[in-house]
Amino acid sequence: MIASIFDLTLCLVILAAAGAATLGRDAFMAVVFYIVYGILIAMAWLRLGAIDVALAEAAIGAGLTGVLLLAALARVARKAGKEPASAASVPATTIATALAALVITIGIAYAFLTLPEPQGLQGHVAENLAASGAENPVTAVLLNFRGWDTLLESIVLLAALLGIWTLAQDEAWGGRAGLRHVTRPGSVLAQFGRILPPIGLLVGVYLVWAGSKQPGGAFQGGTVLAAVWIVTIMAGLMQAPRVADRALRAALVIGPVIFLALAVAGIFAGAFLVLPPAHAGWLILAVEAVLTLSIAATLAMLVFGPPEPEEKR
Amino acid sequence: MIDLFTIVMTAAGLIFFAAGTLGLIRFPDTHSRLHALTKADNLGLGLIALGLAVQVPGPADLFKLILIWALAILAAGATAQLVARIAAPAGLGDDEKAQDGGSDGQERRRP
Amino acid sequence: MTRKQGLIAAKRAVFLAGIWLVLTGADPYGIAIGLVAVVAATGLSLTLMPPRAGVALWPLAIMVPGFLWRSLLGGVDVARRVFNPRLPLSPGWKIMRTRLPDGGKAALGGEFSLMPGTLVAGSKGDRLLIHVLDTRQDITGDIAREEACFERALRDRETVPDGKREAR
Amino acid sequence: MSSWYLLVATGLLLTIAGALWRVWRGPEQADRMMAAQLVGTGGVGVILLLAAMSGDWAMLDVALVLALLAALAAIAFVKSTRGEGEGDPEDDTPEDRASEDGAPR
Repeated sequence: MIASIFDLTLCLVILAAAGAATLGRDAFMAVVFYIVYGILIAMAWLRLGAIDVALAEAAIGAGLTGVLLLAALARVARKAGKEPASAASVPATTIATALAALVITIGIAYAFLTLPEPQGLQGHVAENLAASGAENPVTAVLLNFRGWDTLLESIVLLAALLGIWTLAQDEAWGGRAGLRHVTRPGSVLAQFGRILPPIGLLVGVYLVWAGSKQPGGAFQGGTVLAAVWIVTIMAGLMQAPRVADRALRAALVIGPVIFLALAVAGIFAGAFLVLPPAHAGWLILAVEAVLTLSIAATLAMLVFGPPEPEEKR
Repeated sequence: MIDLFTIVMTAAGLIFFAAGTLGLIRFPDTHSRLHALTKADNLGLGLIALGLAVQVPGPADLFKLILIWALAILAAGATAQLVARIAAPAGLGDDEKAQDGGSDGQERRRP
Repeated sequence: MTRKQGLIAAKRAVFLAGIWLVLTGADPYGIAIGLVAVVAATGLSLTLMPPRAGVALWPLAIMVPGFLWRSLLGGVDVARRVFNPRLPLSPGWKIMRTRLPDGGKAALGGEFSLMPGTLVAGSKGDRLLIHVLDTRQDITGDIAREEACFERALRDRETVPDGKREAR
Repeated sequence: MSSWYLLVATGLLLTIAGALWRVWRGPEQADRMMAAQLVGTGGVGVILLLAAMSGDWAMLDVALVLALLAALAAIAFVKSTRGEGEGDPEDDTPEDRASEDGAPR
């Protein structure tokens, strides 16, 4: 009874935040609602028993995406010289959008209602967990049973970064990513940036370590590490790397490259992306480690944005 | 007995959260609202954590609760100052004379 | 690295190792990776905050009960005002000088933002900008007392050379 | 006990709903942002209660991440209000600025 009341309240608050984020006229307000939405969705995942997803949502949705959107908003305002005007609503566009949304909703509803009762894969995963090299079923699925998804996801992140880098002006190419942050050395911001990152680093490594037997993993840990790096740069204590920096580029690609190499090596053991069960344990750990590095670097670079021309810094 | 402690503490925590939200809605200006939020909410979180501290299975989770609260306090102490600053009137505190400060009103040297 | 700096680094490493043990529940399988993580975190800490000044721990530790008590009072004070239908507020600003160094100023500001009736909006030079819920409240004594506590904790910073600005 | 935990968590959700009103209303950007801070703190509280209710204390890690990153959005926000998004809110005079190439790498 009380559980239903809680779930119902949570759903209503989520709907309110989502509605406000999409209907609000003010772009800043929409971003704030989106951050709030991420926090609420993390609670919803917990209610569904998906702690791994809740961790990812708390780190990415409530933490990193907010920074990304606020930075994007400031960038748009800087380029346009003012708060971005909300697009003038043309009746035809509005009607077309609404119609398209309606069609998609009906399609999803139809698909949902006509689906056969799902059997679920938990049984299969549990049966084969011993052979996967991981104790956390989610990690087993992500890095062994469905390694494809994870491999492609890490490549998608890289592709997104390349997309952002193409926005750089020619004369800025190769320079430091994003704006140069400065702070007064003794300010609250600088002090905060000195104290939090060491603790955040430990939490990030802990989440990766925990991923092999309990909720956690490369994505969650990598996101926390990215956030730590972003804090030190926003606090003016470090500079963002140059996009032409070799060490940076190595960090960006090492995860996908090692993962791919392992997948190809699997051909000799049987098939593409098949981990030999005898070595799956430490191989997964190694892939997790390099993936964490690449994910952290890529996410942080996504937030910093394309390199800016010198005179702007 | 342990459960009673938990119930009392979490209820008190909820009351302070409610006070924080009510302050956020009722208080007339940005800075007063920031007062309500910073103090009431972190106290509320602390009381809830205290109430649950007697329910955890082992010392590791107890320390983790403390760590969570400490991080929340650290974040609150920093963000309250930062948000208060950007909302503060420009030029506040620019004149050299401190208005109310110092036990003796004299210029103090930094050690 | 002088002996003193080594001591500061060691203190931080112990602190961070403690956090690692809390996170992992002192799991023996986490010790190896924990060593690497703690060394990395200590290195990061030393880069971000060079070991120029030590912080005495016991004066900070004895501040904790007082801090908890007054942050309770701070919450009660807000609740009292909020639940009062007449909303008793007369907000305003007070500017206070402090002789604390930068780190102490930020910590004092954070602490006072959780204390009854005060909210610090950072500092300008040696002046703390304090927003008060009630301008009749006298905060001079509170500030002086907490300032003295922080000074005791930071006292041994004079023993290490300290530039006017952070040397970068 | 689990009913009690959910009851308190539901209460926290209602205080979060109140904060949503302030996000919508503003009027200052600072008002919206600090209301989001309230949702973050309240969210940590709800997660602690959910962990106690389900007995699955691994959920504490979610609260830990949320508390750790709570300040991130607020920092990005205060930075975006000064200068071109790179400055310090306490940085009022040019001579306060860090000189030359800034920080060590």
